Amino acid sequence: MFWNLPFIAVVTLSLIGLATVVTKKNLIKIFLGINIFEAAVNLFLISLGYREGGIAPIFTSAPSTDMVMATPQALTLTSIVIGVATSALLLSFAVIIWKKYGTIDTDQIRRLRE
Amino acid sequence: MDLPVSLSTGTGYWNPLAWLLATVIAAVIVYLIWQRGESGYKKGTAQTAPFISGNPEPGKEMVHVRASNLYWGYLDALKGYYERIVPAHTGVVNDYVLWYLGVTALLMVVVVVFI
Amino acid sequence: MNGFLIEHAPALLIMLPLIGAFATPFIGRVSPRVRSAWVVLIMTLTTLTALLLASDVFLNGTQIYVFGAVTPDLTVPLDSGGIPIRIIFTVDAMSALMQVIGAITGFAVLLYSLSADRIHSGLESFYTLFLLMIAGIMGMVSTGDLFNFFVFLEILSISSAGLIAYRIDGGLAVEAALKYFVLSTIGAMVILIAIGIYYGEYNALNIAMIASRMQFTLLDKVALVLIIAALAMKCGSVPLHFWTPDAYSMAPSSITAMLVVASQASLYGLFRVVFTLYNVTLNALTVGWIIIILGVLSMVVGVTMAIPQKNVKRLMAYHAISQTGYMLLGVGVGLAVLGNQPLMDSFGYIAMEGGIFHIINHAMYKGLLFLTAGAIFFRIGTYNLNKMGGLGHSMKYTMIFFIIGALAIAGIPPFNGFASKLMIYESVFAFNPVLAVIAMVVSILTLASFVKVFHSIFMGPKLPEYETVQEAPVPMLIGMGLLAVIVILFGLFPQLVVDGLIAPAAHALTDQSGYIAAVLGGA
Amino acid sequence: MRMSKLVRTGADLLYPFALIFGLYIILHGHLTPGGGFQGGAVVATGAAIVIVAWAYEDVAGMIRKATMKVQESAGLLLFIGAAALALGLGYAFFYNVLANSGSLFGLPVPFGANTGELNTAGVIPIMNIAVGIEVWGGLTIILLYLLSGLNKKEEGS
Repeated sequence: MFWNLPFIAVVTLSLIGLATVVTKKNLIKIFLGINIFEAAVNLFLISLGYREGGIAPIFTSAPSTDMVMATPQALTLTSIVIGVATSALLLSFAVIIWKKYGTIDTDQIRRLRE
Repeated sequence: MDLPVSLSTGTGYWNPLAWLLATVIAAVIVYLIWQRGESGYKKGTAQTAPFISGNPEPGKEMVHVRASNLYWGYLDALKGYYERIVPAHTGVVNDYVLWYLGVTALLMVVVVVFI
Repeated sequence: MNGFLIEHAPALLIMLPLIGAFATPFIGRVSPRVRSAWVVLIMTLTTLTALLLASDVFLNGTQIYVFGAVTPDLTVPLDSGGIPIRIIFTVDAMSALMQVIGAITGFAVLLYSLSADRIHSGLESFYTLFLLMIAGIMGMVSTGDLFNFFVFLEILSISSAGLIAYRIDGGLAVEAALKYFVLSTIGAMVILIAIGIYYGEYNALNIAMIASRMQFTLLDKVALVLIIAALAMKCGSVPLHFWTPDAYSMAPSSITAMLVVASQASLYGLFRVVFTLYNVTLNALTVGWIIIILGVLSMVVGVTMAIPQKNVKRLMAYHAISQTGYMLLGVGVGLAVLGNQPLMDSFGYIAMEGGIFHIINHAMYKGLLFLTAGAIFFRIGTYNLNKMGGLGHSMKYTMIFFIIGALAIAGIPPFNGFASKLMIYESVFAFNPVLAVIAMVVSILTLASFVKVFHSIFMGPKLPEYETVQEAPVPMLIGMGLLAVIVILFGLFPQLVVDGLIAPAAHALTDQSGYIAAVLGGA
Repeated sequence: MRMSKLVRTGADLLYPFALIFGLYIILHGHLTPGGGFQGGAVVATGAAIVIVAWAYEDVAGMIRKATMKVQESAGLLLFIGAAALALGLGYAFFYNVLANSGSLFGLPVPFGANTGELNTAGVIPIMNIAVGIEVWGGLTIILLYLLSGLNKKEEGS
């Protein structure tokens, strides 16, 4: 049970994030929901990389035995970098929509439909 | 010709070049028949002017049938369908995400629970 | 030299567009003319590389490229415990086919875009993002590594979203890009969860490695559903299609033609996961029917939503959804009988070949149609069908290209759409006659819809407001002509294309053990 | 909108430290946790502090968009160039040609517990530096654009 705690946190965080995206009408809150979901995915990847008794694969001042493979960390880092780009692009969209439409309420941002 | 020109479709085959040849022959026959028609037809006279019960010919922009007037009957016949499907495209991004999550959940039930 | 090129072609395919993209801001400072020449040079080299690589793959079989190794074919390093830990590009016949589609469409679109998008500002960023999009597509279809697939998917999404919003258009284009990007970000994150599940289960990210260890446990089922739903959303299948009409209609027309290829790259990912990663381990009938149902829904809803549209690009976008349905239907039928060799031989392969043939045909004629719509917009400044009319008098070449594209999409002989649709009809009829009938009815409705578009744009007397409209500029016509010639040639010699390109792709897709052997060695 | 003098002076004082710390993380990316992205993000945070403390108009002359754009593209080109170097020498794309070569960053990695040797790891430090430059430019330019966009709105409404 205890070892599943990170995964329970992952599920909780993803549900919070997705629920925010679905229920909130404010664009910024939707972006925050997406960010929470991204954080959940990153937590999932990083918890996969945990090995009991392993040490971080840093060569300086550490014995060179039983190092964990750094792949999940690399994946998480890449995912964080992509997340930064995503957030920046989404926020710039929000800025332009605020300038052009005068609102960031998704119920108003529906000039394209049908 | 050595090229595999006909497309085999499992149960039959389809040869575009033969079809093209047949079309050209049909076009030639049509042209020959058309040529035998009345040729004493003078351009620029009253013979080519449209006859609308003696009314004057309307302006060019009045004659053209615009897009929204096409397929009125089809759209009217399928009114019940369109009244449901068109409003489903609400344009609200929350709804679109909800559709996506809903379909994922549905597929999850189908694949994980039933097989 | 030729051997060097072929050996390193998979790397060059993403290296060239990336170098081109990052150098464009510098080169754009010299002059717009030099920048255009630079972009054309990069795109030409990329296209040539893709064609060279494809010719090699179709002759000599799957090509492997290992990044960061001493030699590009060292898949499993000696000290890695038998796991291919490096990023590997696995270019089999299906990947090569998708690369050819991306390269040819990209080249035609670029030529077109040189004159169509000249009026905009900030063209350095435009071409940077365009080349990034090419790199994303090339990477997505060649990669043999699941995480790498996700990275290229995100590169593609980000650059596409930037390009959709490029013509801000009073905020409308940004709204479309916003919807596309919110959905695609969530979809990509869901794909990442699935990749994490595979990694946790099998300690590998390489597709061949995971495929060789695939158990189809409960977690694998969850991952399968997550990936199918996310990629079905990315390729715009009903009922996950909502972003498609918005994004397709508001992007610049050149980009819309590329977006078609981009969504087909997602379709490729879907097929790759289902056929190569799982293959016979999954319950082929159920998953096959899921894909068939998604396809049928896409066909029917797409075409019926297209008919009442007033915006010509929005209408074409709904047709793109409808045509995606044909591909899903064809390949879905192939999947449903996977593992049953007699049925596979009697109609399964034909159905898959039809579906895959439709991918390349669709990229060509739908790209052509979007480009004609863009040419019309370039001259008259509106997409509204109600405001158009009588343009056939002044834009004759555009009209001819439009007719070619419209007849091809409606499945009228002798154009290429007919050939692939015929294969789908006949094979699907053997599987389930009702599906074939639906497919034919959808085709008829497609024709009806395009008759409407053709009538309202080109027919009728010359309208007074368009008295001074001229033919589209020559570079745009060349771009459209390139695609039109391919549409006609593929229609006239379908069996050549099927034998040369499509059948190897379909067999490569179903041949899981061959894929694994190519990467891991042995069998 | 300018913040109070205290905040502005504090930001000015912090800026060089953030810069140095970021560059340290970038340069030691192959030895310690961190690397190009993290270091670049730290540097960009330094720029962000200054931008937030001062107004956009004050900073626009100091941190210029054009420079940052050039920096971003240059970093990316350096990265691809380092990867393509191996291609030119006949190895696979991204192969680490400089590792253990004795030249730039070319010393062998010492075995066992040690304090870390900066001059190792071949092209990896070069790529870290390239990514650092790119992220520095990229994140700063994102901040500048978002800020300039918001300013215009306030004038308009």
